Amino acid sequence: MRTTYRAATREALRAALRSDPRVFLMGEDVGRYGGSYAVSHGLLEEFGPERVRDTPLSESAFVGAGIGAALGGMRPIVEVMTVNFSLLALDQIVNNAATLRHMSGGQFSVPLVIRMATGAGRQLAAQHSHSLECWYAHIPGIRVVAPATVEDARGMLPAALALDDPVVIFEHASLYGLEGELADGAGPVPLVGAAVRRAGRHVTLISYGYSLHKALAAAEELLQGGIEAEVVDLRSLRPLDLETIVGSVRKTQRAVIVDEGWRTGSLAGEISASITEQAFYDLDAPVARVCTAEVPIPYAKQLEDAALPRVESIVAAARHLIGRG
Amino acid sequence: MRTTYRAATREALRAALRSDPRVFLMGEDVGRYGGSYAVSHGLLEEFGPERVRDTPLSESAFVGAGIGAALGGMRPIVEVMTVNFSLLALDQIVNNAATLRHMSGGQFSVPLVIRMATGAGRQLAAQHSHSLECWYAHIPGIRVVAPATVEDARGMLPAALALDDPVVIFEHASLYGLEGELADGAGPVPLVGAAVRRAGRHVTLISYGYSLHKALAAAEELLQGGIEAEVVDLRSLRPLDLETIVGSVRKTQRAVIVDEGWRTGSLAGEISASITEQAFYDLDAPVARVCTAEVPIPYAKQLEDAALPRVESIVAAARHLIGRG
Amino acid sequence: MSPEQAVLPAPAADDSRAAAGHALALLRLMLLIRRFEEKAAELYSAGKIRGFLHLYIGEEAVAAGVMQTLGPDDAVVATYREHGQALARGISPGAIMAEMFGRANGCSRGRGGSMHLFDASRRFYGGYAIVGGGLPIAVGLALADKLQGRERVTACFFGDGAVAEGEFHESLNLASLWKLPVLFLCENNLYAMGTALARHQAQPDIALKAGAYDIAAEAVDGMDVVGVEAAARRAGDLVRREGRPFLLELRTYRFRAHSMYDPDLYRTKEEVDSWKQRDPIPRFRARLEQQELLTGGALEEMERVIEGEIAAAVVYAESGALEPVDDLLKDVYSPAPA
Amino acid sequence: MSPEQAVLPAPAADDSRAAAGHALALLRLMLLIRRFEEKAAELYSAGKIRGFLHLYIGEEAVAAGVMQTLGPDDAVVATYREHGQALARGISPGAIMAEMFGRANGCSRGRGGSMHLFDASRRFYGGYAIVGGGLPIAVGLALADKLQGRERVTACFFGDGAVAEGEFHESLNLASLWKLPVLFLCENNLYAMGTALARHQAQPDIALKAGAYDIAAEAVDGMDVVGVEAAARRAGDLVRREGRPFLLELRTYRFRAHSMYDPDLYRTKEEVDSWKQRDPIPRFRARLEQQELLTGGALEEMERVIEGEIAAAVVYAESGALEPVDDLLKDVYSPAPA
Ligand SMILES: Cc1ncc(C[n+]2csc(CCOP(=O)(O)OP(=O)(O)O)c2C)c(N)n1
Ligand SMILES: Cc1ncc(C[n+]2csc(CCOP(=O)(O)OP(=O)(O)O)c2C)c(N)n1
Ligand SMILES: [Mg+2]
Ligand SMILES: [Mg+2]
Repeated sequence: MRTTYRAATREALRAALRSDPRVFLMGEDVGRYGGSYAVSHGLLEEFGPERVRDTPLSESAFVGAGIGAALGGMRPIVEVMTVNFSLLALDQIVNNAATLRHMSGGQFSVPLVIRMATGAGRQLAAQHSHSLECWYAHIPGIRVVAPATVEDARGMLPAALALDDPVVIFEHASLYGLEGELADGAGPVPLVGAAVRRAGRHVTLISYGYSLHKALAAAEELLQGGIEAEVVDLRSLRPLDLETIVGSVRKTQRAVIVDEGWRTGSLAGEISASITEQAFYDLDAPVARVCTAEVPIPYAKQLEDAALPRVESIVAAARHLIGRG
Repeated sequence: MRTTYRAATREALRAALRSDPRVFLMGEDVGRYGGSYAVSHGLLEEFGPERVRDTPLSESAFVGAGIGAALGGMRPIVEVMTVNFSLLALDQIVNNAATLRHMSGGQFSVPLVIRMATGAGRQLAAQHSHSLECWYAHIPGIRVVAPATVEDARGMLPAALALDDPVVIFEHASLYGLEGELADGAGPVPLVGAAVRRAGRHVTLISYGYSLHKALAAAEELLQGGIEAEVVDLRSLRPLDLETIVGSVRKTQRAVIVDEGWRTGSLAGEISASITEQAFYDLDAPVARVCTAEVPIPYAKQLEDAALPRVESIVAAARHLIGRG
Repeated sequence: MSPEQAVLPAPAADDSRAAAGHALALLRLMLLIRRFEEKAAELYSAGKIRGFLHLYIGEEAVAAGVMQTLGPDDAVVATYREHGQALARGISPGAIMAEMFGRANGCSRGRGGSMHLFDASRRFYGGYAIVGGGLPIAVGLALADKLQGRERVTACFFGDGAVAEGEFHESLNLASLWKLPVLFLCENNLYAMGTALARHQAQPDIALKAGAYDIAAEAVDGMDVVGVEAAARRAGDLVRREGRPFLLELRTYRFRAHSMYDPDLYRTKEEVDSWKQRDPIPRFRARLEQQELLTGGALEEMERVIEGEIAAAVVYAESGALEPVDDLLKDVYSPAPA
Repeated sequence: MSPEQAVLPAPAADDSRAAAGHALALLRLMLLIRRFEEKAAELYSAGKIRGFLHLYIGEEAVAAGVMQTLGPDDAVVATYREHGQALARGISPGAIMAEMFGRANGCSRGRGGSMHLFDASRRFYGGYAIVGGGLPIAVGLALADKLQGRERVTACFFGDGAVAEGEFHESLNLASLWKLPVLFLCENNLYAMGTALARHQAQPDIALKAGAYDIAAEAVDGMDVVGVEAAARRAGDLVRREGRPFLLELRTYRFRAHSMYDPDLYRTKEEVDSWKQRDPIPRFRARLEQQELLTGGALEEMERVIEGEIAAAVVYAESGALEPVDDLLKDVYSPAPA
């Protein structure tokens, strides 16, 4: 069935709420408003205000309440409207959600799912355009995923809810309108494990989330020049599936990582370092990174466009690696 | 003169308060208590409660107030007791301090210094042992430094106060007792620029903060085996002085990065990626990393010791690179 | 809280203030804000303005009334819904429009957009788009004034939704504890996006909360520009005189959706209409006509002039240059000190 | 707030509760906490216990009194200063001592230490070392109970310093807005580390702040175990009956420094001594003797037994194995689901 990333996410929420009484959804404007990105539209009407809970603007308290509710036997899905506001909840996520199982010697677990929109590209300026996935991917005790397709939008949520660990799901705001095929009765998908979205021999393009689609577009363009790019979708940002990543790079001997995060300290840096650690002698050239320029994202379109990874820059980086740049 | 890192930091604060009426210090227990690490001991008595201000437990508000006071013409020094609590102030630091100059088209600047203790090693367990320097080093608009010597403890603060940018100073809690020589009348030092703390030919050990001293100890030990390690102190974590780092690695052709942060997404990863990008063809072996194990830091000594970078593991990594491991 | 409860009569004692010139200036300012935003909405639909656009329509009396009571040395901190504050503070319509067009002649050189208007010359410290994020900044600005012995007020605007944030609590405590001259201005428009006040506040009486911080407070009808100005003046005088904070709650309502993305599913047409009955502009106009301060074709003339100003603002914006892409990294850091 | 103000007589109506066995058990529990911590301090100096150690000495009546009123199904959330709560909740002295020794037989397998005691079997959800960090957790535990239709109370302990944190504000609003059964217990010992209440709270009357959230509140003398128990019972009954939160302020004092690192420069010896005059243990003992509930060598016997228990706890701790280093990464993530 033809659907959108938004509808697939909504369907995942609906199915979870239907199938498990321990599941509930809370966050700012998930109910009456219908979700700031219309993802939860209609769920309040179907499941009522006890299970679809509008919260006050209190990120730290309602994320922490999600942790507490998970400790208390529920399977909360907490929506933090965007990653930009999640900074206000980081203490709860890093100091409580990520630590409780270990600090308690394994007595407690925190089966919590936190969803948040991420990313730039819509001229929302410096305070509303963060891509801080790399920060979350740094924290032991939580899992981090970034669905980039309708299948993953539909399937990662139930997979996350099946685990006893806190899972953070990053949904790039520019993906909600993405259309794709979804098999009827599509359900959970494996949470961990990268996916080769396109096979190729000459260079590996590694990405996730919305940037994956830029990488795929770049692969198309590279093909015009006879360059066959393999495109790897990380899917899970913590843990990283280095086996698949390194496997592909061993084959192509060249890698370009595309990441909407700022370059310095980006997830792309971690992946580049890991590839080099494991496949140094197979590399034909140093791993390249296409990231966001190191600037608070400006409002003006030409400046924002210039700051973010672009298909041309991916193509150029790949060509350069292959010595055709 | 023989002094300690703690006393050198205190002297830097005292000199700044004496020389510039715009400077004031605020934070939890910096006054009556004398500073949770006794750094600001005696300053309240000397400068009074207007300029040495004890704050309530309100990290977001007093860090934000520091930003506002900087906008208003002051040169605030805000002490966030430890990086662990700074999570509660990240919204102010990332969304306001780091963005205001750019968002306002250069009309405003935020000449703010934020000091915080960082690091593990004292059996303080999962919520009090973070090393999140890499998170801060990811943010454009702020500068990040990590004094590892008494000279830098004394000199980086005035250098930071001389700038119009927000500067975050990380002081590893295990360094306060460090003893060293300080020239009489020692003053500001350059804020940016890595330092070669020890010269060597066979391998470059790159580190910062408290880990630097582990790297230096490892260099001593390596020498017993005839390996001459060069030790580079990053000093500034944002911006990074890649010229000095890469220059050293070009010479030794081998690098081990020692970083107390968790390995995945560590600053060590960024540096490894950058070295490979710039010196790939000079490298004799892949850049190695010695980081903290990916676990919320446990209380028990043997577990904490096992989690953190150790001199032995640095020595082993270096030997391995040189093929004597 | 029902619309009814929110209605407080404007203190009669203050009507004198509404005399002649000043009164007409107030009306003119509210009209300017209204027409400016109607044009902005039109240009948003036309794709000339992008990103988020939050309209102030219906709330004009708050910014217009409060801003009368601030001097040039006072400071202003606002939110992402700040066109009204910016215009009332005297930033030119052209500079604001150009900012929303993303042009270099905008008041933030096109780097901020609608949510981040700045003007150092007017001590307008900007729109903050993280709810609650401006409050600690305002506390710090007031602290700087206090430490430098300057008798100034920092006016800090925020919405009812911000009251739920921890930063509201921390900031009011700090401002009161340290006796800082901050005028906290809560624009209570009864909604935080789609969440009604009673569904985000266990105690919906916002002014009452000031007691927890030993701060004086008052709640006034935010649809009555005269009452707003009078209350802001009383509050501001107290802040100036005693060097302590004050919390003024302005009970108002936004006639438009939260932002251009908002389908506005959470309010009834009846509710919105009942508030439109109390539109601050016709209400004040009627009062002026009744007092014969507004006569003949004065209003039409006023509208005509404003229309011209806004047309000029659009021309100014259209004519603005784009920041060159080569300057992308400008103003991330200060130039290194000499 | 002066010590005097903090004194409220224990409600006479509740004296009956202090009868015989129960009274002796209360005394015994307070003594156990006191002696346990005296030993812990000794072992800290001896280097057997490391990290941070925050002593509860002087505040025993709070944990002892409150815990009497909780059932096994109720939940407890505490701070880093939680030895008293843990012992009062029934965690064995041995398991706690072993935890502080970092042994595998500790109540958190040695991974938490003094600040992070846990016991799932007693619904003891741990010590939280980020000030204010436990409050949202308690709100969530109560939410889980409400959603699952369980009539339980979540008791949430925190200090006066935590009241300044945004999480206090957000958590009380959320608990009241959603009508959640949380018993908020503020241990007001007049200091946040070295910062006196009046220097961190613009309005030092903590119970008064509950009004901002439409929450009922009471302040009681935290040095009177009978009064504490009575007040906690009243509050807990209300929470259970109405399914709403309650804020109970317990006015108390710590006799020791904040932590073993604290030079305690910020209080006068006179102030500390004046509070020691109100030490909850001798005070309660005198009352029992006067009521002839404590006679002959009963107290000495009690002390002897406790001494033995603590000696046994130390032996248990000493004898505990160290977690093998190979298990370092255990319990970071759950075992993958079948
Ligand atoms: C910390 C944070 N959380 C969520 C948002 C998304 N958001 C933007 S405006 C808004 C509602 C704010 O309501 P209020 O404070 O009443 O201001 P109003 O829009 O009514 O003027 C929300 C939830 C945000 N910008 N910041
Ligand atoms: C968010 C945060 N900031 C600072 C600290 C450091 N700190 C630990 S305890 C404490 C004082 C807390 O005082 P209070 O809440 O009154 O509890 P008490 O220690 O008096 O029992 C401080 C500042 C911390 N642990 N967490
Ligand atoms: Mg509102
Ligand atoms: Mg206290």
